[in-house]
Amino acid sequence: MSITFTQALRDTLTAEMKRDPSIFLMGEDIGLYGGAFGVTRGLLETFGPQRVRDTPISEQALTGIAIGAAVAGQRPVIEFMFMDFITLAVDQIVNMAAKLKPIYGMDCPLVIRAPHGGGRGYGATHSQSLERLFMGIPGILIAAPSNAADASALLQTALRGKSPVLFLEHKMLYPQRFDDIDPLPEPIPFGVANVVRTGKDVTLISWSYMTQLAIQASDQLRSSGIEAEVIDLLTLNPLDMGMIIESLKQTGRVMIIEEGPKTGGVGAEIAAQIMEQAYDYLEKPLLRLASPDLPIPSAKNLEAACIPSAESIQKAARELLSSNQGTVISD
Amino acid sequence: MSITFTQALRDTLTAEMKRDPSIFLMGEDIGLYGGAFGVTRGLLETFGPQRVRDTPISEQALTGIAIGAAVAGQRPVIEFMFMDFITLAVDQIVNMAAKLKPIYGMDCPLVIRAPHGGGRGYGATHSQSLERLFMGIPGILIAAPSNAADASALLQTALRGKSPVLFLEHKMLYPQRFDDIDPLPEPIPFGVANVVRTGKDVTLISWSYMTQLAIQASDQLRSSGIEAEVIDLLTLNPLDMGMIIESLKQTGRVMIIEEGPKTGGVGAEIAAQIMEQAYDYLEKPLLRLASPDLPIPSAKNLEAACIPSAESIQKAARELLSSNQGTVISD
Amino acid sequence: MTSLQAYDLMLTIRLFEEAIERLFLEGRIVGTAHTCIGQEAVAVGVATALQIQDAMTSTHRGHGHFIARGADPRRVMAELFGRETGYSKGRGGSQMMMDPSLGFYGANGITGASIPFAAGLALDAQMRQSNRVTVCLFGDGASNQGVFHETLNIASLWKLPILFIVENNGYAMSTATSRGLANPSVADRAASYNMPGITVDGNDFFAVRERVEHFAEAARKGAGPALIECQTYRLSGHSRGDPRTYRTREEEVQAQKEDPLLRMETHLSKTEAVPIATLVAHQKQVHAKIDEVIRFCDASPVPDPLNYLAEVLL
Amino acid sequence: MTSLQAYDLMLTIRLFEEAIERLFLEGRIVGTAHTCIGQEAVAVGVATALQIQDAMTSTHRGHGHFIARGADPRRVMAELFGRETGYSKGRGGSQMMMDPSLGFYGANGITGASIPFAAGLALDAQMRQSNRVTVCLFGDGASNQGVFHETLNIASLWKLPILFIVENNGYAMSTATSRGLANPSVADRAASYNMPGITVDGNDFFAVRERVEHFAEAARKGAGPALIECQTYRLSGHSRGDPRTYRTREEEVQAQKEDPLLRMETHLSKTEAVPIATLVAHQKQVHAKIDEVIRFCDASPVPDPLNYLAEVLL
Ligand SMILES: Cc1ncc(C[n+]2csc(CCOP(=O)(O)OP(=O)(O)O)c2C)c(N)n1
Ligand SMILES: Cc1ncc(C[n+]2csc(CCOP(=O)(O)OP(=O)(O)O)c2C)c(N)n1
Ligand SMILES: [Mg+2]
Ligand SMILES: [Mg+2]
Repeated sequence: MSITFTQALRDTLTAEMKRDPSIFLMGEDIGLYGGAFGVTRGLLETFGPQRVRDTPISEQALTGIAIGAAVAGQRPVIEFMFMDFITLAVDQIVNMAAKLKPIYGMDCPLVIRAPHGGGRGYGATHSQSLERLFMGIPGILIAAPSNAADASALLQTALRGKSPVLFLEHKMLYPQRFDDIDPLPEPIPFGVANVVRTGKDVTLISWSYMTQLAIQASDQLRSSGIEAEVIDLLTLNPLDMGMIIESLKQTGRVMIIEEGPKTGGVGAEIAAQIMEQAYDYLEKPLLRLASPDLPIPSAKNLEAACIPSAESIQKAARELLSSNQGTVISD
Repeated sequence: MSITFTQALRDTLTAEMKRDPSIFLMGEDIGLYGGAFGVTRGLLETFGPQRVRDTPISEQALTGIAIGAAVAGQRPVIEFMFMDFITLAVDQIVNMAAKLKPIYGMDCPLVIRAPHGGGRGYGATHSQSLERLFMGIPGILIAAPSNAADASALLQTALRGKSPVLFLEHKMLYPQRFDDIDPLPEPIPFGVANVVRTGKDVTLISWSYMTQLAIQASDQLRSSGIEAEVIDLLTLNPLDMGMIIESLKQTGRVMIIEEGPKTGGVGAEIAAQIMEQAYDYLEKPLLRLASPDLPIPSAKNLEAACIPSAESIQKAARELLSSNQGTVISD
Repeated sequence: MTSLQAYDLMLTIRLFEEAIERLFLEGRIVGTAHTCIGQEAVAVGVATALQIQDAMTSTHRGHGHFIARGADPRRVMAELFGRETGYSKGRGGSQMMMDPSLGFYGANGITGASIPFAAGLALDAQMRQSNRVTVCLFGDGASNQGVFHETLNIASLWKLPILFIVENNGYAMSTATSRGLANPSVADRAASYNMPGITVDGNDFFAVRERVEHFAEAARKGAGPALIECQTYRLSGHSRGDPRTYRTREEEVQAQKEDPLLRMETHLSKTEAVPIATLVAHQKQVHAKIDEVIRFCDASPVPDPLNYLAEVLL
Repeated sequence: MTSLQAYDLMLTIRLFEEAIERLFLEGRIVGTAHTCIGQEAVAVGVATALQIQDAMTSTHRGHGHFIARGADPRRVMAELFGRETGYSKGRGGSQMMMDPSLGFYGANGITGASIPFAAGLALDAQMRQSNRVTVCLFGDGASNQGVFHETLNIASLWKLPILFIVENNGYAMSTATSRGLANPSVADRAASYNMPGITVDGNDFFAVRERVEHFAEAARKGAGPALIECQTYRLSGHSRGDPRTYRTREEEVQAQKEDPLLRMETHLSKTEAVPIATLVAHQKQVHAKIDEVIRFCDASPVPDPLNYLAEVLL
């Protein structure tokens, strides 16, 4: 079966909403309009306005309302039209959702859908990958699938858990078709990464759309005899450090590919943990390939110059393999 | 001369406001009340309500208003009563202030004062150290002084610059007295760290109040013959990696002390850069000592069990020095 | 609930809060707390207007709300003492307590942040078609937060069974309501959201209870939300150590005359002809209860940090 | 400004926006853009009511505002083309342009985020005691953001010289105003902030200009802010590719009849007795100008990424 990322999300929401009447959706223009990226198209017709709720443009309140409903036993799924707008709801997520369990002992089964990433020329406030904002906030799980099957499986897990989950959906993935996938795969536990390409020369670590590029780069590198293992993290919190270290033991070299700016990103945390836990296996300093420390510009050529590509990944991997010592990549 | 941290900030604001009529203050209860921590006490009398502006409890708007005024040529200084409330203004900081220069070419000379940190039993939403939220947002400078003199010098620099500056003020520092300091030291450039204790055995890296604890730990360690160098970062963006690496070349061991939760903190970025730039000098895996991945609880003993202390720093440093290889510290 | 029972509750809150001020001075509790001295009629008037299944959210100034809603004062105080027996096992402190079994959903220390949370509880109730009404308490200052605006609009659009109850106590910290709100009537703001907005004498227990009962009944029948402004006065400082230089002593003396407890006592003796001796007996009982509260706290164990650390979050 | 000049501006905006829709279809521009077809009378009415020193903030639907305020349409379009000659050198795109030398401070793509920014400009003007009034444009949807509430309250408290001008075009994306606002009158919200709130026919250039002039004059004299709701209609889709299934064709046809350009043409020929030939000549000129805009863009260089990367921020 061939299916788009969008369709996989929609099918999963549909099946889960049928299974569990406590699941409902909230967001801007998700009903009549079907969402800016069409993920919820048709769901209003299927489930009615009680369970597919258009909200005014009020990101802070809609997040807080969802948190309250979640504590009361519902399972809200909220959509930020673009992840950039989650900045408006940071208070509710950091100071309310993340504090409920440890302080009050309350579960908060909330799924926060966040279309992220560049590549479409939408400009500096519609292209960001802001998972970094929540990586340092204990209590917020983060899923970042790179393909339709994983998206479906992780979304199911999120919808059956007890914690707030930030669910990243990359805008470049939405229209992508994925072949031969199970229409509704089994849920998979958070914290288990996938080796999506095996290889002995270098480990490429990535998540969400960047994994697609890492796979492309790995396939291209293979033609020059370089075997790049690709680890798709699937979730960022929890992080599957075990799998990273296993791979690293084989390859001795690691490169983290992140779409956001390099400084202060998720890659920093991965790097730090590698340093702490697998220092002895590193043959070379690790390398973070990321966007430069700048906003994502809108002009196509400027945007392309900022965001990592299969080519820039390849190039960086080659440099990492050829260099004899510590090298600083200037993006 | 002996002076408290609070007084140093107040004197600096006073002197700078006298020097530059475009500097003005905005915040909740900063006028009549003098601010929750008393930093602006008396300034309303000196400068009047045009330049010392009480605002309603509207963090998002007050930040946005300050940004607009800054772009128009004023130099606003805003106070968040507690840094925890900056979560309400993340949108304005991330999507407006940080984008002005690279996208529009506009300067935004805004100083954001943020009382942070625990130790006073104020609980999970009044004790956080949230500099991590902005470490990954290019365009926001971050200052985090550990003593009165540096606070004054850095605040002056911030007030003469062109960029938005997040200015951390630790609540435990406010009442501390600092002796023999210049009442109004010269401004110092951002991005230059200080070696506040020299030592050859291990490098302790920290900022804000944690530096005080690192110094205490270093002094205590010295009595057992361990020489711990202490680097006080002063600013987190820019980061003085040069000084860190210089030190590391001597000591070969490094420990980063951070008050916030370990995962996704500023320490991760420092660790990653050390890995990238100074891998060859590390004799041991670096160690991050931080709070556990939990909110800061209010009970005195629980809070103390979470936040690093001089004792826990000492202990971790000893472990780092004695261990033979990669060790994972479970806080 | 009889008037005398309401009086007991109000007095319990008053003495509880006064004990807190004393305990801070004595250094027996640390951290921070905001007492609601002078606002007891709102807490008790609102709470006693509710039904058992109803929900309440609160504020940083929330001990009174919680006690009025049925909390064990010993466990509220134990939370301030940082003891294992506290409602949040010492993790939350004064501003962070919750007990859903009492329909009490607390606050979180961020002014205004509980407003959408309360609407979420109301949405849940509406979706379940339960009979629950949620009351959302907050201050005049909180009504300047953007999330107030966003939430009231949505609550009205969705006709949620919720009452937004403002305790207008004249101040947000040092900021007089007239310095914080361009139009100092919070109730006036209801018009923007097409919901009823009324004011009530917040020092009059009976008036508060009657108005809340009325709008709760309407909300239960599907009329949607209302905004109720309870006009009261914070007789205490904002939090400990507040020098209250932002208001005059005359103003405070004037406000003392409207003390809701005095008014309740007057009502009891004048209107209900309760003998003074009965009032005194009740006062003694409540005093003894507060003494017991403090003994309970002293005797309670401190939490074991390892239990907390064991919860390290994924 | 003469009516005919205003007409030229409105027509420039109309043809500019139509060109954008075409260019998207042809794949000659990418990314996103929101056109203001049907709302030209607001843009031009507001802009022509201002004085040279005044300031304007805008929205994601801002090309019209910017052009009305005096932008070079070639450089606006070049920004959509992603060219070096664009107002933001191709970095900003449709939603992110600014030119303070024209008193135009743009938007940033976050609905509502420019509202406090505008108040900051007004605060600056007030502190300088300059003669500047700031107009802050935003949509009906944006008025549901919390920051709207916060900002209007502060602006009124501080009597800032600012006009909050809502373009109520009936929709926020697919959400009809009556589905987004519990009380669908945005102007009614002014009462919460103790400022005048009025509505005006936003398709009537003269009415818009007159009302804005009036309140700008008052603000200049220290009367403080006002909220002006311009009632208009977005004839185009929300952004490219909008199927507009959320409204009926009849409604759109009805709205076409109120097209502000038609009304302006009628006014010119009926009331001002401008000959048809003159109108046609003007139309030709504007068409030629838009052709030139596109030629300019085609001929403009793309930005050199190295220039951008060289700005890597501390
Ligand atoms: C977001 C946020 N801003 C500021 C504060 C600090 N603060 C705590 S209570 C308070 C005043 C609240 O006023 P009001 O809502 O009227 O309640 P009251 O204290 O009068 O009961 C302030 C400013 C806070 N806790 N949260
Ligand atoms: C914070 C935020 N939320 C959502 C969006 C997506 N969005 C862009 S325009 C728009 C509708 C805005 O409606 P309105 O303010 O009425 O302006 P109009 O589009 O009608 O001109 C939405 C939802 C956004 N850009 N920013
Ligand atoms: Mg108050
Ligand atoms: Mg609109």
